[in-house]
Amino acid sequence: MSDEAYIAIAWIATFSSVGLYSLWVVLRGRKLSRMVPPDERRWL
Amino acid sequence: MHEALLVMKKDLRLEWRSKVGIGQVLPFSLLVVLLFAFALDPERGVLERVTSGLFWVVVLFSSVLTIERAFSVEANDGIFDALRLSGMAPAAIYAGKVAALTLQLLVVEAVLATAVAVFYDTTWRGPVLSIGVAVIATLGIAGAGAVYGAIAAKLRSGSTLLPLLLLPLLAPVLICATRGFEVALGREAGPGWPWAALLGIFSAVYLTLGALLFRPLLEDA
Amino acid sequence: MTVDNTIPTPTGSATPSGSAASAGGGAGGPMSTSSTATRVLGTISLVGIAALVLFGLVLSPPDAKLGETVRILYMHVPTVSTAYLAFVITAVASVMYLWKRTEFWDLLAASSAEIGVLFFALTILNGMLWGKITWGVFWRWEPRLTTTAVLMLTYIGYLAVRQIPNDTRTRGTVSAVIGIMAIINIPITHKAVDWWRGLHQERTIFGTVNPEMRGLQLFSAYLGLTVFMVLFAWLLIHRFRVAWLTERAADVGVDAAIAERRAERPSGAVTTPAEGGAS
Amino acid sequence: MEHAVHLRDAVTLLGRFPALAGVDLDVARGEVVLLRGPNGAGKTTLLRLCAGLAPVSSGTAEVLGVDLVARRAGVRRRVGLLGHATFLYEDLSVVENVDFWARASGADVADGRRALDRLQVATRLHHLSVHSLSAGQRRRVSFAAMLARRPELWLLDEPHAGLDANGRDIVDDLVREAASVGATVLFASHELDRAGDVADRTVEVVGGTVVAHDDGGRSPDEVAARA
Repeated sequence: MSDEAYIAIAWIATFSSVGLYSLWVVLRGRKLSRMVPPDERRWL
Repeated sequence: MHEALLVMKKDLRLEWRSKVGIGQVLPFSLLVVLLFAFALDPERGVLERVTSGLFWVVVLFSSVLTIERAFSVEANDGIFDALRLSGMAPAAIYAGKVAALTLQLLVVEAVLATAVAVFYDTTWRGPVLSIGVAVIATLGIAGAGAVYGAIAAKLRSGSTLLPLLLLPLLAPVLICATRGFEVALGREAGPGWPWAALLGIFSAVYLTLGALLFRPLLEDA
Repeated sequence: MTVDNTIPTPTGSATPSGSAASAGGGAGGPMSTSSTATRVLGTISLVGIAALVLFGLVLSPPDAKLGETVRILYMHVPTVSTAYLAFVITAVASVMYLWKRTEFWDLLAASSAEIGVLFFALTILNGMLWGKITWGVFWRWEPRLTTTAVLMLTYIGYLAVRQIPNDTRTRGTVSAVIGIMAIINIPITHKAVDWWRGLHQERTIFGTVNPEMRGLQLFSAYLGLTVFMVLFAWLLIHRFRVAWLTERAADVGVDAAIAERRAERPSGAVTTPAEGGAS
Repeated sequence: MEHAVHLRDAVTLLGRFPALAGVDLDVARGEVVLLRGPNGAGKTTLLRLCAGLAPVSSGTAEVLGVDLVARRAGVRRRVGLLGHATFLYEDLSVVENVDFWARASGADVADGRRALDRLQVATRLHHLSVHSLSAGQRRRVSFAAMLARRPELWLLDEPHAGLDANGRDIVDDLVREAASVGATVLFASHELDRAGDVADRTVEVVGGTVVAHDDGGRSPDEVAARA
C-alpha cells in the first residue's frame, strides 16, 4: 500500500465516519421529533 | 475532623473483623506475583527488568478490589442512606474512607514488596524515594478510587464499571510510580523526585477534588 | 397538507433534504432537529470540507520534512483539537450542572462527550495511519498516541455510565463528577506520558500546527481547524437537540405511566388533602 | 401550627416508573399517622421522600420546613428512617454499630446504650456481631440506632414486622412517647388492629397517591392538645 493510499484512507475514513454519525444524529432527531408534542421540541 | 476519624476507625475495624483485605486481597496479589513469574519465565532475567512495573500493576488491581469492597459494604443494607441521614459532612466521610483505604493499601504494598523481594530476588534500594513514591501514589489511588467507589456502589452494574472508570484515570500514577521505583532501584538514571512531584500533584488535585465532589454524590445520587 | 403530529404518524412531512418543511414555525413545530442556525452551519461546513479537500490534498505542496504525510496532519490536528474542545465543554457543563442542576447542562455535557469520543477515535485512526507511513507500523508508544488512547478510555467510561438505566438526577450527578475527574486527568497524563516517552524526541505528528509550515500548508492547516470547529458546532446543536428530544419522548411515556399508576386506585376515590389536625 | 409534612401533588420518578404519582398529604407536628395500602402502592417511597432520600420529580414537598425540591439533604439530619434495610454493618457488633451511628449523628454513646436498653436488647447480645442475630433482634438494634439520634420526624416502614409481641408493645410505647414530646410519626403497617389505636389518623395509599382520609379514632383537638 503506497503512502498516497494511506493518506486517502485517512481522509475518507475521517469524513465518512463523521458523515455517518451526522446522518444517524439527524435521522434520530427526525424520528424523535415526531414522538414529542410540538411545544416541547426545542429547548429555547 | 473527628467525623473523619470515626469513619476511618469504623472502616478499619470492619476490615479487621471481616478480614477480607488480609484474607482475600493480599493472597490475590501474591497469586498475581506468582502468575507473572510463570508467564515470564524467571530464568531469562525478564522478571528482574519488569519488577517495579509488575509491582504497581498488582497494586492497582488490588486497590480496585479493596475499593470495591470498601464501598459495597456501604451499599448493601442501605447503609448509604444511613450515612446520608447521619448528617456527617460528606468531605469528612470521604476523608475517613480515603484514610482507611490508604492504610489498607499500604499494608498490601508492604507485604507485596517482601514477596517480590523473595520471588523476584529484588534488593529494594533507595528507601526514601520508594517509600515516598509509594505513600504519595497510594494517596492518589485512594483519593480518586473513593470517588469512583462511591459511584460504582450506587449504580447497578457498578462493580464491573469500577475498573473501567478507575484504571484509565490511574495511568499517570502507574507510569510515575513505576519510574520512581526504577530510579530508586538504580535501574534508571536521572533524578527520582520529578516523578514523586508529579505523583504529588496528582494526589493533591484528586484529594481536593474528591472532597468537593463527594457532596453531590452523597446528596443527590 | 397539514400534518397532524400530535399522534406520531409514520409519514412525517419532512422533506428528504436536511431542512424540514415547517422549520421553526408552522402548525406542528419543527419536524426535525435542524433550524436556520444548523442550516447555515451545515452549508458552511460542506463548503469548508470541499475547500479543505481541494487545498489539503491538491493545492498545498508536500512538506520538506514530512513529505506527503503532512496531508494527514490536516485531518489529525483538527480532530484532536475538536476532541479537546468537546471535553472542555463537557467539563464546564458538568460543573454548571452540579451548580445549577438544570437538564440543559447535563445534556450538553453528554452530547459534547459523545462527539469528543468520536473525534478522539478519528485522531487515533489518523495517528496510526500516519505511523504506518512514517514508522512502517501502525502503533508505537509515541507520547501523543498513547495519551489519546488512555484519555479516550476515561471518556468511554463516561459514556458507559450514562447507558445505565437510572433516574436523570442520579445519572446527571454521576456523569458530571466523572466529566470533571476526567478533564483534570488530561494535563497530568500528558505530562506523565511526555516524561515517560518524551526522552528521545522522535519525529512526531502531534502538537499544534508546527511553525515551519508556510503559505498554503499553513493555510490548509488553519482551514482544517476552522472547518472542523464549524462542523463540531453543527454536530453539537443537532446532538443536543436529539438528547433533549429523547428526554421529552421519555417524559411522554412518564405522563402515561403516571396516569396508568393513578388508575390503580379504586374508581371514585378522591384525594382530599385534609388539613393536619383539622377534621 | 406549621406542618411537619406538607406535600402537594408530589411525584417521584424512580427511573421512568412513577412510584409516587401526585401525593397530597399534610401531617401536623406531633401527629401519628398510619399509612395503609397494598404492596407496591408507594408507601416506602413516600417515607423515603419525606426523609429526603427519594427525588421530588414534580410538585411541592416541604418537610420540617425544608423545601425538598430545592435541597433535600437539609432535612436528613432531623429525620429517623426505619426501613427493611437494617442500616447496620453485619461484621460489626451490636454495640459498635449503635455507638457508630449515635456518634455519627452527633449524639453520644450513652444515648445509644440507653436506646438499646429501651428496646430491651439483652446485654449478652451487645458484643455479638450483627450477622449472628435473628431478624427480630436486628430490627430492635436498628430501631435503637435510630432512637439514639432523637429525630424530630419518625418514618417507620412496617415497624412491627419481624417483632414478637413484646417487641411490638415496646414500639407502640416508643411511638406514643415520641408523639407526646412533640415528635411526628409517619408509619406504614399491615397490622391494622394494633396500629389503629396508636395512630391519630389513618391514610390510604394506593397507586402512588394518598386516597382516603379517615380519623383513626383520635379527634383532632386531642392531637392539638397533646402537641
